[in-house]
Amino acid sequence: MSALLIIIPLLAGFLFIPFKEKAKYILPLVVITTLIILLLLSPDQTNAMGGWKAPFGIVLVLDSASYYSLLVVNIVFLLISLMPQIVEKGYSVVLLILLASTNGLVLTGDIFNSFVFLEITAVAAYIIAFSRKNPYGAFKYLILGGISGAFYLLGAIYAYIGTGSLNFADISVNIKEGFLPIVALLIFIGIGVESKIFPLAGWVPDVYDSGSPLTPVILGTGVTFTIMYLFGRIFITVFHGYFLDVVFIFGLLTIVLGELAALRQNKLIKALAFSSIAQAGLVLSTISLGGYEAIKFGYFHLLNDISAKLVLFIIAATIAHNFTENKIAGVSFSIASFSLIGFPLFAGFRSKLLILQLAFSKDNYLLPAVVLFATVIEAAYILKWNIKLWHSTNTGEEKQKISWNVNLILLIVALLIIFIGIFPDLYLKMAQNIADGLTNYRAYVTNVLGGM
Amino acid sequence: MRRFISIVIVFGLIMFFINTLSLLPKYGSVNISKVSEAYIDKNVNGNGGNVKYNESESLENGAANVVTSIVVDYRSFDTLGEVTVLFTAALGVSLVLNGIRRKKYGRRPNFILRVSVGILLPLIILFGTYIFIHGHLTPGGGFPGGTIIAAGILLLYLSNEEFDLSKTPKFVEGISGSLYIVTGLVGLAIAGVFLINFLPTGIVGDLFSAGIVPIVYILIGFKVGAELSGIVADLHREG
Amino acid sequence: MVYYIAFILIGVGIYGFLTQKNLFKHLVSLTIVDTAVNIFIISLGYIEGKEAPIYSKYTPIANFVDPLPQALVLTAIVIGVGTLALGASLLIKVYEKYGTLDVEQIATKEAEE
Amino acid sequence: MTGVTIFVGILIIISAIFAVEAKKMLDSFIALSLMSLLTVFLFVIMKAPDVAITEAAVGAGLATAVLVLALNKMGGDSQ
Repeated sequence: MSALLIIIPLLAGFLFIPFKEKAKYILPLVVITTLIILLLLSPDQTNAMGGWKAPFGIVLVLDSASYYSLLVVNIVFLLISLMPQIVEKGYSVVLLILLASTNGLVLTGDIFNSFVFLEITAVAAYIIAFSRKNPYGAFKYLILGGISGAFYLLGAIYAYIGTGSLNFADISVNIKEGFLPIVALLIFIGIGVESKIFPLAGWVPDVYDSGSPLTPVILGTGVTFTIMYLFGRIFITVFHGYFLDVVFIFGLLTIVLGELAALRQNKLIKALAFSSIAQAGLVLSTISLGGYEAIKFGYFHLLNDISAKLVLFIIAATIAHNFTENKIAGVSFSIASFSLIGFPLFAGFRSKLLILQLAFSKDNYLLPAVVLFATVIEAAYILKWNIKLWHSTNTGEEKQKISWNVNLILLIVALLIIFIGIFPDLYLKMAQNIADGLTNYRAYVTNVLGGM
Repeated sequence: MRRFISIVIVFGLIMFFINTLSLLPKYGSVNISKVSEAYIDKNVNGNGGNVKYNESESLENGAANVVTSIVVDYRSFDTLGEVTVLFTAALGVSLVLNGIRRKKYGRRPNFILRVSVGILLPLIILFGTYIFIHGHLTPGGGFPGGTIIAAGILLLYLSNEEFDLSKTPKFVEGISGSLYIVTGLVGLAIAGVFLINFLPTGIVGDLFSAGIVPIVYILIGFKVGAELSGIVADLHREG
Repeated sequence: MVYYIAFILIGVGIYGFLTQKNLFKHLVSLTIVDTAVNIFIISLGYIEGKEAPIYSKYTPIANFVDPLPQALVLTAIVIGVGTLALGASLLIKVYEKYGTLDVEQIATKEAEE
Repeated sequence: MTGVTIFVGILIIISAIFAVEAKKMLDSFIALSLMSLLTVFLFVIMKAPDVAITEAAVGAGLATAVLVLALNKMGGDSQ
């Protein structure tokens, strides 16, 4: 039944294509429907598409990891669909397709199928990147995404040659010796563009600065989370943590370079885009520390990051002129930005503290050093922007008003950030479930392939 | 300098791939994987094997073209995704090019072109239709068939400056895409499995065989044709 | 053999992407890389002396090359053309906005803004 | 058959290099189309008729048409 999570948005998208302007009314309904279906489903089930069993056909795997990831992604989509103001005209259909493809990417248990969903996600992302007349950024993204997609496909085909099938579980059990490094490297390049890792993240600031709030919000939260889940699924469940040492180095480089670049920006949204790159690096390098705890804390930090980014990007793209007229939005912005730095009492503090403790307990001093360095730089530019925006007297010519529903949602997310800062259990529980699902290799394989 | 660095990078890349050759089977002597073996013998559910043209009956999948049986049945879900990629791309083209007005050509289309399109177009459409109806028997299928039809539409655009499809492609692709999903959902309703092949599969090699495979391929043909025609139409506006 | 052709083609595509300044050439390079990957995948299914995977009068019983790579490539080709069309339409908009497709000229125009 | 394969392969690589390096865009597209057509030939040699027919229709036909239409919209090869 988990196929319905993909089918329903897809069907709605197909049906509403001749009247794409009207699709904005259906979007919230569809997202609520998928959420209800998701809540009715129980984790730990596999569905074989077309009735062809595991290594032969495509299976959709719903375990605790994919279940909670779906929950996160669908809630993000729900929040966005409840703010129709930020969705450009005609883009609701794209969001429906994107919802279907992110759900598919989370659910799929087949490497070629994940390539297909990755391409749908990418094509939808290119269109969203274009949103408000930003063709150059979108084109750059398209070329990089296309080439990395080719590498992903190459990785998939090497896995096929090395295993004789395309199924994740089958690959994790049966891959022949010598193939693993090649497949891992190719797949890493393949999702490097979307996961915003260092040499391949050059598109991010250009794309996020499209002028439309939709672009950074959806790409920086929902899509980022999905890609990070896919990373975990492939590198932890399928490759059993192989190759993570290399990812760790690239993650550290990403943090340092991202933060340094963010400091130099004189446009808020670009600074946030670089910060988003750096946070992705932090999540990846934390996950790459290896072990159950590291994965848990990595996803915990990712959850904190996307909550903060949801607020920050919307505000930065709509009313980044001054806060004195939009006090509620301003307060939400400040809360989210403090969480980003890792100020005590805010959610980001919890996750950074846990990551530091974990790194010290593993005698790893490189990550703490980089994290502390990054935090100092982050604090510098975040505080600079906060002061600038609260004290700006320049009212500007374009006075954009923020409507009440956007304000309400921003405030709710901001309050959630404070709540998590005090009682982190809600997010930690989710992250724990995701880590459980990802690290439980044996259960995954038996789930998919049946008793082995 | 840039050129030199690029050559070094490219050389490194090629060397990397050549290094992987020691792992790959020698060209021309690949072993058929266990998955493909099952696909060829139509033996995934364990009641096939030794398929014979024009004889074997009621197999789990009745398409004579094994590639088609994979694309439209065994890995049909991929194909749904693939159609969606094209759908999204067509939608993207229309969103991106939105607002460009259609300009007329400076000169009238060539006489020879106009006359020959009148003769060729029915043949092209017929050929495209043939290709996707016989997709489960001969090479071809929904994708090339749809593309050929789109090529015919392109010719129409080139030969007739008044011609405009306006919203027709959107309706066709919306309806055929939905029908594809509905076909899957019927399977879900009947057997509890999405996209299951719920029709009798017949004798391998018959036109009426392979269950839902030809139906789905025809839908794909219409959808792909409509999507590509939509892309061509959007790109052609203004001229 | 065909492996080498595919690898060199990937190289040519990446080279074009790295050196060329015209954005159209980037799209061309992307297409070349896609084609190269397709050739590579098909060559991994080829078996000498075997036939195309279709049951017919000429091959009534199975004596086939590996059909799965072919099915995958079918998907990949269509995805490739979708991306290409979207890229081409984005390029039209780039040209409309900047009046050029040269990477460096666009960069200077971006900086002026 | 190997001789033919190598010959076609070399032609493919040459047309790819030409497509990348050509000064005029239209030449580049034609070289790209030629590369696709030669690839079709290679697919036929490798017993993949389904892929060949798709590549011929999509890669060599429609992709080129899309590129040329886009080029036309920018006023031909003037840049």
